[in-house]
Amino acid sequence: MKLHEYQAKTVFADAGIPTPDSQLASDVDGVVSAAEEIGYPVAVKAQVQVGGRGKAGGIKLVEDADEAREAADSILGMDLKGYHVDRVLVEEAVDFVNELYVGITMDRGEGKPVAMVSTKGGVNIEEVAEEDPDAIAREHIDPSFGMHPYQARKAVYDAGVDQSVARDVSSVLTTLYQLWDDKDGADAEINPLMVTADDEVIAADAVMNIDEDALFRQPELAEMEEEAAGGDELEQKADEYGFDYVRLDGNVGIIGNGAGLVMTTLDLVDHYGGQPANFLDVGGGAKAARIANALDMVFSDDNVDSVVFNIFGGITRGDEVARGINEALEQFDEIPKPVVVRLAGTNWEEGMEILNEDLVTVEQTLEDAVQRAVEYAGEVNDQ
Amino acid sequence: MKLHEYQAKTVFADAGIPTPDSQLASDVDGVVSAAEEIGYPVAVKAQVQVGGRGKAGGIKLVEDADEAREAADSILGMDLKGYHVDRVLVEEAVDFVNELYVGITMDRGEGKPVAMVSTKGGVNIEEVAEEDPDAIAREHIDPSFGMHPYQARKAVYDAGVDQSVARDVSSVLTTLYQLWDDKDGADAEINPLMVTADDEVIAADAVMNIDEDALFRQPELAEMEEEAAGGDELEQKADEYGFDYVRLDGNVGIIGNGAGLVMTTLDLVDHYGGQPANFLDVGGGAKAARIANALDMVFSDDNVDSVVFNIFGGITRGDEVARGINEALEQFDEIPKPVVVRLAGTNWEEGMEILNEDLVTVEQTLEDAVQRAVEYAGEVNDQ
Amino acid sequence: MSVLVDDDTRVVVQGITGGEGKFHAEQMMEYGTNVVAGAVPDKGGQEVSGVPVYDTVHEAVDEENADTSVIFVPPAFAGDAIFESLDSELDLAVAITEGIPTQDMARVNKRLSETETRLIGPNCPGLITPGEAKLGILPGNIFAEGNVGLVSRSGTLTYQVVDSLTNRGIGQTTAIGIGGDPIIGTDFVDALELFEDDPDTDAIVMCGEIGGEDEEEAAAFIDEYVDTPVAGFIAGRTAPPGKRMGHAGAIVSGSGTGTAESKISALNDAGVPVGDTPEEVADHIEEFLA
Amino acid sequence: MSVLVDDDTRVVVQGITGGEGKFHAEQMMEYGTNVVAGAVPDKGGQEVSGVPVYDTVHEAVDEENADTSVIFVPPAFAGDAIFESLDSELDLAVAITEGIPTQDMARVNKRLSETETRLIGPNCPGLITPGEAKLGILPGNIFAEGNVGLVSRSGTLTYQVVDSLTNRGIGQTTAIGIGGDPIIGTDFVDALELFEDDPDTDAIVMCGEIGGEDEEEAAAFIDEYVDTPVAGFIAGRTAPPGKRMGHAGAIVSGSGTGTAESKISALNDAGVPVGDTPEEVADHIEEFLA
Repeated sequence: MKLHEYQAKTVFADAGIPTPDSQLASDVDGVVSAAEEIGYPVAVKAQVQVGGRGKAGGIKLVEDADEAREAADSILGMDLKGYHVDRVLVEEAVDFVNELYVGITMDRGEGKPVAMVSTKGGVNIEEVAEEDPDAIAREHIDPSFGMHPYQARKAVYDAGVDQSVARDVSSVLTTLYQLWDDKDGADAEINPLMVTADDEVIAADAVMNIDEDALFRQPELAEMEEEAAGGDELEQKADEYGFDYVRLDGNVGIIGNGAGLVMTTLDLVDHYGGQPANFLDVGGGAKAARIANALDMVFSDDNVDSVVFNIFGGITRGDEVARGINEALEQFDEIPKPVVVRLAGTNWEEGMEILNEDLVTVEQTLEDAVQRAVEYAGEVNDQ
Repeated sequence: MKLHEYQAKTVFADAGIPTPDSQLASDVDGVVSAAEEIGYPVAVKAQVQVGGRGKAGGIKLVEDADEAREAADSILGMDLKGYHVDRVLVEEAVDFVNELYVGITMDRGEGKPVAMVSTKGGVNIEEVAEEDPDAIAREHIDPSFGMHPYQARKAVYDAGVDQSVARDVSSVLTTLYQLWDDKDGADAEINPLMVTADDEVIAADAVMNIDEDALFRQPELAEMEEEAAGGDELEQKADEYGFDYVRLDGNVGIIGNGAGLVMTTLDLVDHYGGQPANFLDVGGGAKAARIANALDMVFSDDNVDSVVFNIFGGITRGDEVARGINEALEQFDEIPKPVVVRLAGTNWEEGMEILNEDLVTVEQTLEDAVQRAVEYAGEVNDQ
Repeated sequence: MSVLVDDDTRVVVQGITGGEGKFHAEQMMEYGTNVVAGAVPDKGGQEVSGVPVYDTVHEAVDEENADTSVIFVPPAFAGDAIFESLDSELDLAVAITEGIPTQDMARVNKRLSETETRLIGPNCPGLITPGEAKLGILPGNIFAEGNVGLVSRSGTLTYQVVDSLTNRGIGQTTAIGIGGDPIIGTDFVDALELFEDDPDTDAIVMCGEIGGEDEEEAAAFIDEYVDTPVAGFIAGRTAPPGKRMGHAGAIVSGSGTGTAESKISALNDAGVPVGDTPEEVADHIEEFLA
Repeated sequence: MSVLVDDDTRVVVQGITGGEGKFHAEQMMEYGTNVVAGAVPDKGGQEVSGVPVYDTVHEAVDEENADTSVIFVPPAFAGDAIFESLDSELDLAVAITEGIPTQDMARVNKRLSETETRLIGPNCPGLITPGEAKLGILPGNIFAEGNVGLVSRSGTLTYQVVDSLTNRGIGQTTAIGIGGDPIIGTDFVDALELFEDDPDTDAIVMCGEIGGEDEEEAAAFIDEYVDTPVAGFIAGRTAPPGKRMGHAGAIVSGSGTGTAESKISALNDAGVPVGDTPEEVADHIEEFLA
């Protein structure tokens, strides 16, 4: 779960990290009155979770009420990379002499958290990581101890931060780790952490992603309003159904259980000359209703010309899958798109018996099923 | 720093450990009105920090206002093992079917905390530890991870606690560890943790000792009113001066620097046939004023007939010590008790030069100094 | 022969009183696994399908000499359950649970470095030595006794590959699903080492997927230490960069590492042929054993 | 020869810009110790008595090849300073600071089990190899080069015993004050092992005090592993039970362990004579060396 900038800033500020004065606004008058209260100049920042907001026109610096009105007018309601902007953060503009980067994330390879500091803040840190990896100081944290103060200092000095602000930056980093730890963060970042002419540091942006698996013990965060899923409406639908779903460009719809097997099915579609329309993993132990939802999802995609249903049962039972397929298809007078089914593993024989072969094509092997679906999709395209 | 029962109970209750309803009272009317509010029967408990309060008459169970008045009358103002009782805790009397013990302390040998649970609560746990050590389940905690929930369960089941209350006792133990950890506890104990007929657990007593060295980061606890040091008035005075001081039965006053050396000086007094009157460690790096305070302390002890001053300078400087001795003694028309001084280590020659040998006897070795002091003490007694 | 599990393995099932735990305990026993105990806080004294339940894993070890734990505990409590199994000095703990908070696993990972117990998973199907015992949720009927070791990050993909092998009459010594989470116990390198040291494993299948660098590390390890022939499979060749596909691990950063290409070429460089399809993997193994 | 410290030791002083740190850094240098750096957060770039100061211990190690740290950091920050020294892969860290919270030391103790660095202290006077180098606050002038190893829980008591030795012309290989806190790094057993392995140490003095069971453990160790003759001293024979005397360690529980009697008899049983006075300890050593 990714917090909005305004939410993350509140969390950071509550923990004692200096943040600029700011207010959330959802209409033009609100923007202007917030700006008046804060005092010009202010930044008007679209609250959508896409990278490169600034370049895309989602952040504007304004000097007076006219400019504020104009900025609010242009940003509120805009479509930013597929996301509708319905709120902006009106924020005190900070005069800075330096921009730093500080962040905490999980280093998967090491299996432990890592704190990162760089004097190359204010830019895309992934690019810095790629082009000049030494510009980012990294300090791994033993999660049983947490971050020791000396580790924060070490990262800060290793990064080449000025002595005049080292103590404050260390303190921000320590707090950030504490937050990351307390709130089950996946990533916590401040980019840029601005340094003013008076050697004050201030978090001009705030990123906080929470481990979805840990939301059960983060009730305050779980209650925070999540962004209405933007972009693709099928991905929004998948979100509602709780599927792992990715929409792709092809015309062969794919449903399966288990990420590895579904990816493999995609790969086989490609291997046999077809083009996958999506990735859809129903997960483990799916019951009939869930299977029906999955079919509904894939049918809703206009690009899909055929569907391959590949289930290898472990905890998922073939009979449940078959029932779900029947249910989903029996409601149609005419099956919208040809469906190829391959069942293996737990209760596959029962499933095969249950399946209504008037509605679907049954194949015994994965290879045959994929080839058949690719064929069907080709036939549709040939029509 | 040892919290009072009423303070510890507040700390425990705030953390969610069930405690009986209670009120602090400092006069008879207060006791009665508290008892009325809580509802009879109640226990009236002297708030002084000595063991065996009950046996000594410091705890009384009362059934009505008359008894409450009577109990308050007898307990308030009483002298309990040298401590003046000026407050009592009036507490709901709990009907129990079992008494457990739970505690957290630092296992010095292992260098790690240990959680302890026993079904033999309500009695002196040190005696249980000695007579039936297996009756106490112990679980060592890795302080970097803290106590895992499974460890609390393991200790509770190892101790033989009933399954019906295991979850609640585990939860109390986990909370107690958390408190111990958060508050820099030295020991945290509940004895007894009562179990009611309804399988509820409730902390009928509460012990919480805080690591004095960590009080700087426990401002809330540091602010809690400490017991006016009871018992010996010289020990109270030492407390004010900040000396490590223990009063003993003999007549040779002893002042030195460093616990090991002071203990050795005591041992030598004994070895040479004398009797130590006290242990007084001025600590490392003592300046002249502190040295003078130490002499004042020992002179205030009527039992003292002679004083041996044994300083081996490391960070403590002989010249400072000599100046302190001179200052302290020069204010007397007549030196109240003979003082033998032995200086060694850092700046001992300077110290020797500074010392006013009209006021003190100087010896070169520890053995000679102790023998001389023992001699002086004997002479006084022979008079 | 086999690795990690055989018919001497004495299993305690943590969470045996739950729906999943009970069902799979029964399935395991039906397969022949020696399930000697269950462990569930405050449920000690009960029996589940004839298996005695204890309040703690320590009791299960003391009373029933359990040496291996299979964990079906809900994600909120699974981290603690793993710690308990590590503290009980078991030989092996297998965590089936999906959705354990990553920070819990980071702490488990630290403790793993301090203990002798091996962890498989979490979020994994478990492991099986065909004809002897299975630990976890794998469908036993698709496996067959034989001489191929299999290690995989993905559950159902494992089944698919095993199916291809078994259908050709190629059986397995042991098949291990290591799980697809960001932080896991036993990894490819650990499993490869076990198979390399097992005299009865004559060939190895390694099924990876996009994301992370575990397959690249495995390739380097194979290059240096593994003489047993290895055939590989990498799922996710057609996955677009930057998209997360199911497993937390299966995300392609787009920065050149973690892609299917990088993994396949690392494996090829280590002399490991990578099949385009599960059947091709079986072809390679058939050749190795010919 | 000597143990732990000699004139090759390259010392970084943590907290060198403080009053104590500066004074003792100078005293150490005057004695001949090779103090190569100081480390104080946010004071990097300064110089103290000619010694360059760095912001972190790591920098001091990188720039000056420091291999040993002496810590004069106030108690609130000393735990962190010790962690920093352990993380810098030094050979030795000597913590002089008194009053470090016990829970901080419990965490340090855990980390010690994970690192190669040896810790002496905290709340200790340090150690000295006469004629070569001293680390800490011991008054150098009372020591003399020789062949007696000394280990003590108490600072000033150490001086007293050393004084008795030196006055008789008996010098020391190395004298180590291990400190009297409840949780310390190097203990009696560790120090005895070092002296036993040092070919130039011909006799050992061990100064203990009441409280804890370290002396009893040391006695058991001597009995089993130490051939070098050891003479002991135990302070606190006249301390009444249940009273705390200064050191956190020096408390007699009254339950039979930790008393002077128990310690003396354990040592005697291990063949260690225990002096009634510091001079008697010197007598024993004189006999050993005769």
